[in-house]
Amino acid sequence: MDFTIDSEQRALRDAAADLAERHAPDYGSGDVTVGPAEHDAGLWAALAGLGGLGLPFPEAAGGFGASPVEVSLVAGELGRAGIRSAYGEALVAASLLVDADQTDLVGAVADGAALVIPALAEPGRAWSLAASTVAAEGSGTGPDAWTLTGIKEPVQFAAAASHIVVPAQAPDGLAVLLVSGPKVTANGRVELAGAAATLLIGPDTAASALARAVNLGIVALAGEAVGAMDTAMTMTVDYLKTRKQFGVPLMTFQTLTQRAADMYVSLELARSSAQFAAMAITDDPDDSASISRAKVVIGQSGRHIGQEAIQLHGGIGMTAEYAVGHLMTRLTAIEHTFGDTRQHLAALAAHVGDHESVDVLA
Amino acid sequence: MDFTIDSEQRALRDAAADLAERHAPDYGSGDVTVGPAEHDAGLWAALAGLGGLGLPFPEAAGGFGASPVEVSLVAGELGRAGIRSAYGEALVAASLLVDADQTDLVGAVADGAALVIPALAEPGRAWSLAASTVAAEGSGTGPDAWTLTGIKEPVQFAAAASHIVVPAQAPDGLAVLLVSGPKVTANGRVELAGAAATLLIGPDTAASALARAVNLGIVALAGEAVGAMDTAMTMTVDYLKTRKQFGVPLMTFQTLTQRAADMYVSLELARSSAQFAAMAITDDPDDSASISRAKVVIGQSGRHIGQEAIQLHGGIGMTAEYAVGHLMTRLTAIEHTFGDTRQHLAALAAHVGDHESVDVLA
Amino acid sequence: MHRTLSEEDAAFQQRMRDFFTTEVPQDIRDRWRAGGEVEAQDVRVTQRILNAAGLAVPSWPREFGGQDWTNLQLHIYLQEMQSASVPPPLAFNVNMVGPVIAAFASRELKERFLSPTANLDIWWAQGFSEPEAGSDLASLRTSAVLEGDEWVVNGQKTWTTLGQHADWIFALVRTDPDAPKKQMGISFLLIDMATPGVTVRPIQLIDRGHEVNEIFFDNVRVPVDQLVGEVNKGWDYAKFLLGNERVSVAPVGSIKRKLADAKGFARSVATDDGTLLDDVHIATRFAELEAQVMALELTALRVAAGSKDGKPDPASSILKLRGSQLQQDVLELVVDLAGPSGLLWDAGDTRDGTDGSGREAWTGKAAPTYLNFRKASIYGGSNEVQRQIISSGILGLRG
Amino acid sequence: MHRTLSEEDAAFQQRMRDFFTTEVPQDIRDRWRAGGEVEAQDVRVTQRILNAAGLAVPSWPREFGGQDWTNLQLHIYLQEMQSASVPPPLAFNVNMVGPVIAAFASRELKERFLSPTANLDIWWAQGFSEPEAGSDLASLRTSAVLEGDEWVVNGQKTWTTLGQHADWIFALVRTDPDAPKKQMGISFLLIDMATPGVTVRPIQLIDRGHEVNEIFFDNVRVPVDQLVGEVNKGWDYAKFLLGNERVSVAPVGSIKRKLADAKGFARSVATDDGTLLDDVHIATRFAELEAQVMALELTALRVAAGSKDGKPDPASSILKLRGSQLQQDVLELVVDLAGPSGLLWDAGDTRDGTDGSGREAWTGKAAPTYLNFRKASIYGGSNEVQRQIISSGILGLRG
Repeated sequence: MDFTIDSEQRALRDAAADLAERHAPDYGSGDVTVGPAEHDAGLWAALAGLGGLGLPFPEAAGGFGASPVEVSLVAGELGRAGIRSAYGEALVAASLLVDADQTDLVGAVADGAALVIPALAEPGRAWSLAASTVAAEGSGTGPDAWTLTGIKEPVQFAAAASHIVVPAQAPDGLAVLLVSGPKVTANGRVELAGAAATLLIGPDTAASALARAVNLGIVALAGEAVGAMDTAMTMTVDYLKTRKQFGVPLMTFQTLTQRAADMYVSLELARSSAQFAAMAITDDPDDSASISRAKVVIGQSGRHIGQEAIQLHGGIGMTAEYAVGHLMTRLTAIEHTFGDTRQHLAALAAHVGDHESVDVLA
Repeated sequence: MDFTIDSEQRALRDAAADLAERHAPDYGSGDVTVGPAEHDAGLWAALAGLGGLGLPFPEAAGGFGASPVEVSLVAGELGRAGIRSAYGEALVAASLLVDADQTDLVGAVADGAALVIPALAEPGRAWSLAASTVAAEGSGTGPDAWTLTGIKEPVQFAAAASHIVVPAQAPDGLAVLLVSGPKVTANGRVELAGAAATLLIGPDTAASALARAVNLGIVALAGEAVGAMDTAMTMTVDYLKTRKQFGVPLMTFQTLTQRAADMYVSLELARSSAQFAAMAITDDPDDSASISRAKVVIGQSGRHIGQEAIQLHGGIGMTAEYAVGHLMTRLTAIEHTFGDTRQHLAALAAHVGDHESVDVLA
Repeated sequence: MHRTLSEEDAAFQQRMRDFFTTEVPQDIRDRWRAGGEVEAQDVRVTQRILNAAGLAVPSWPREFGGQDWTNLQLHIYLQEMQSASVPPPLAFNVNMVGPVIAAFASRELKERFLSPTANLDIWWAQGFSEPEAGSDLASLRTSAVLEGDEWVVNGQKTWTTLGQHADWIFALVRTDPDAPKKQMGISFLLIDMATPGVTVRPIQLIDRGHEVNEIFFDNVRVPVDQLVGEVNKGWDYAKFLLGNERVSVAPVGSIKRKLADAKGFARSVATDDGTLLDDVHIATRFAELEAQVMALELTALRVAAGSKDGKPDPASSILKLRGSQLQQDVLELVVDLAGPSGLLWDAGDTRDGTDGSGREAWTGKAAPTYLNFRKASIYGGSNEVQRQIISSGILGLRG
Repeated sequence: MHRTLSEEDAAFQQRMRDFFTTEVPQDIRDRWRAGGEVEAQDVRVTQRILNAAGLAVPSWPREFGGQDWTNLQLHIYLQEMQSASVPPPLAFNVNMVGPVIAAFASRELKERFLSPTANLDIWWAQGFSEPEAGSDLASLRTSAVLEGDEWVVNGQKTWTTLGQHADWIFALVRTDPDAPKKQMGISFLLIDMATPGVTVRPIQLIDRGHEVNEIFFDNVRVPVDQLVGEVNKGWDYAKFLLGNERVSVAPVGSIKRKLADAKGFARSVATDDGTLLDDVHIATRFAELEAQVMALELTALRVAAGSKDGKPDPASSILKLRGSQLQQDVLELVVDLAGPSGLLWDAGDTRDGTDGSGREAWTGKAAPTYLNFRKASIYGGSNEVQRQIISSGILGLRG
């Protein structure tokens, strides 16, 4: 076990930090989108230019031959700068494209020419990778001759996407399909009424491919979340040092400083877990248990730090002109993306009897 | 809804407070039993003299015609003084005796001549009122001609009991039986190998009678718990006021006073819930949902206040010569008597879909 | 000690329930229940309906429209109102400036203001907080200098809730900058928002909504007779007002309404084997929240019964503290129920209705509402301030 | 950044695992695993076995028996030791007085004490806390006055863990009552417990156990050469010692061992439809605790890797704080698992064995162990003190 990063990784991280600083939203200006973000083509091109979009995939598959560790480093810098993007989603989709040997499209994704987004959510349904109300029907004449029926919603960034990747119920079970130029009605609603689709991954391996893809997405989100928590922590500490009440700096109030210490503990536990998650799937992309544990820790830490950062700031923390509220908004979204704390705990709980204890040094 | 007590109730409470003060353990002396208490015959006789043991039962049934509200008041004073006794257990047993029309024995219980204890726990089994590994067999010649086989353990106060009341599996389902002079081996182990028993309540009504009896027991424990929390709170506040560290009283440290405030909130919520629980079963002895909610609130408050009382005291709170640790010990025991927080939550969770919301003014 | 309502109180409860569910238009109540930004017109219409029936200002003195209700009846009234999703009478009018005017103002001001305040003919805003003051309210800087028969006001207020709808504002202003303590030298002034020199700047919050504002005063001239009570005694009136505010802010009925709605939400979300309400973890959270809300409601009833002659009981801090926590906990649960459906915010319009496959409107409101209500533990005296009131005012812990 | 152990570290891990599970007698490890009061003889026997193999004092300087291990190897060593339920080398010897002597004492004292300290031929007690001092350690009052070539010690120490077994005690004593700051004028003295005037009084705790003591000093005469380092510099040595103590107190391996044992406990309790380990709430608590313990262990590894030249990293306060919380959470779970079976305490003897219907010993130990470990957030610097170290030492929040 080794938490240190090498010089190449350090260079990548520094480059990502530069990029993030250039593209960071200027919350103080007051005219930044509040809540879920729109796709930012300029940022995306820069991320492609950095090599960020194809990082963890083999060169032969159209990627850059790095690993999830590098993904985590890049995502961390995005999170630290308060950049909200489709990074995690795009990596989920790309992972499925890699598994389906869609080398050309992976290449297009990696250089930013294509934006492929996974369409996972369905209206009126809880998060699930095991079932879908979207139906896939094949004509029997080949992988390109499939049609899809049903609705995926909400699919963030769908309006900007060149393609979507769609888990759907095929006659033999859950499959993953590709749709080019998805029809987006209203806000994030993808209507698939008879949409032409390409079969990417059949029922034999769809479930495991989806799980692997989501593992990678969670590593990206976990990295981003730690970056966001880091900034929320720093801003809170600075505020306690500089803001005066009753004639003295807020840091005079022990109840606030003790709570800041608890936030810091949460942050450091989250940081370790996010880094470990990246290492774990670099070693074994199917290690969903480690990913679920990390998601739980990130979810709980993000909630704790987000809520306390606002509380310790008071009213200013809730305004759109101040970054802390946006960071909490994003942390809340991350907690509910790719399965929330409860769902990952439930997945883990179903298997607690299978091992005596968790061995991180395995 | 009315939380005030009348003059008769006030007199009873004051008498109970006097009694409790006389029989309170002197923790400072250092030679008080640590952990679960032994039966104290002197205290018990005094409780009988007060009328405390038959309070909630009709006079026709051998009781004193008061209500669970009076039980809660008496128990509260016992708890406040740090007295640990079989009060809650004895009321559970007596409630079953009343349901079985055992008027003479109820009378003997009420005047302290008999000590009847419910034998509920079984080794290697979680808390349950729905099943038992103890088997009951009737000879068919009448209610007095039953035998029991199996083990109940641990049964606190069994060694001092004249009788025990035993839920057991009869051929037609769960029944409740009475055993005179139980055979107690080791610490709290009751061996029933062929013990002669009287059938008290048959399978038709055993489950509901047990639930009612435990509801009453929980009201007693909840009252006692609030008394114990009250003392722990008072002692903690006094300690913060008088104990000096770094040259100033502990109450100079805001992190401690803010936590004391949270303890107080827990205490007041627990107090309301304990009083309401008593009112609820005075109205409807089968209102197990209200009882479960109160048990949850008491359990969570007791844990919170017990843990914080020790933490805010520091090391002294953990010594046998100081009352706070004993109070937490008792609160921990109460949380695990007659079903713990998890089990009452599970019982409630199974029915959350049955009502829109909880109406306390019903 | 007994649980059931007296016959009289049961009848009272029924009367309130009937009134709120039949006399206040359904569409207003539906909009209020769904949440989101306040429609000023809904609040106005409702308050006038209530006022006409004598139900807008029950806590006021009888001669100004109040009712001689018991504390229990007041609880029932609020509970039934919130349960029926009736927009409550505007707090700034009914719980804040009204009682202050009734208690401390001249007969002339009472006659001028109380009736239109009760009927929401005047929409009041609260001008207390300032950018540099925060929880340390008394360090306010907005000044009022007497020139002839006018106070000339300069300065800035902030966090002024619904100030964009306000006709008038009641403000704490510093009238004696040389007072020996900062709490002295403050006065309580009534200011027409239409006076030249008053500017309102909206503050956008992280839920995309606009409910608070900054208010700027630039040489605003206020007639001298619009000062309430005595000059330099404003802090006393503010404390009186804040006490009232605290008593009124255990929104038990609203929490229960939201929790009940959340059950419906949970039932509407399908899982691989049922609905979210069948999920053990979710069902247990409902059970736990119901137990905790029960304890809060009981405590509200018990504390209300114990409070004397309208003076704010420090125990009411328990209600504010715990009420805000539970309000936040319920909204946190709703975000969890929305799950991936909550990741986009403005979804109400995508509900299909024909095949039932559209996203329901509550999912798109879940996250912004959750974020918005982080305010509950900050405003009206933050939870840290409430703990301070408890530890020093009740427990006698003075550091 | 990579997860797997290097070949060398994997071999090291295997070597430790083999040693601990084969060289330390099973009956000693079984007793340690079951918990309850410490058997002094088990600790002595074990430490001598470890010392003979060079495994008792790996953090000490090489010349006194230490090992040149990496921080990762040190973590593996502790992890495997705790995982095998091996009684650890006595902390007072190995983590406290030993390193102080090695760093600050004269060559003579080193030669006299280090070897018997490593081998537990001397059992040390810690004489720091005093009744009136509490967390404010530096306000200690026990005095030492030089008379000829002896220090005459008077005063009282308390919370002296396992003091009843101790041969010697290292104590902080006030040697200059007139020093301008309370941290000055303190010295670090080594005292033979057999010296006339030393009295030990046991303190019973609420778990019925006896693990702490009061120690009284009544004109105890201590040879002048038993003062470590320089006179009046004791506070520096104490800070050094406390830093070491903090680093060593994230008992990740013990927590994991207990959590694994708890799974077995859960499996042994029948419910109406399975065992407690099948209960969704219980299984979820296990899953959550495993995730949280994982985060702690990873942080221990990461922080250890970042610390330099043995100086206590303030980040180690994270480990102490979170470690004590998780330790307590796991024991709380065990009490819940025991349920009604835990309501009597001394149940081990009632296990039947023939029909399997007896109560298992762990149930009777659950509550007292839980109560005993409330100490974990109090001693070795309370959690409040750890938060203070974090907020001021790491975050720079100085009030």
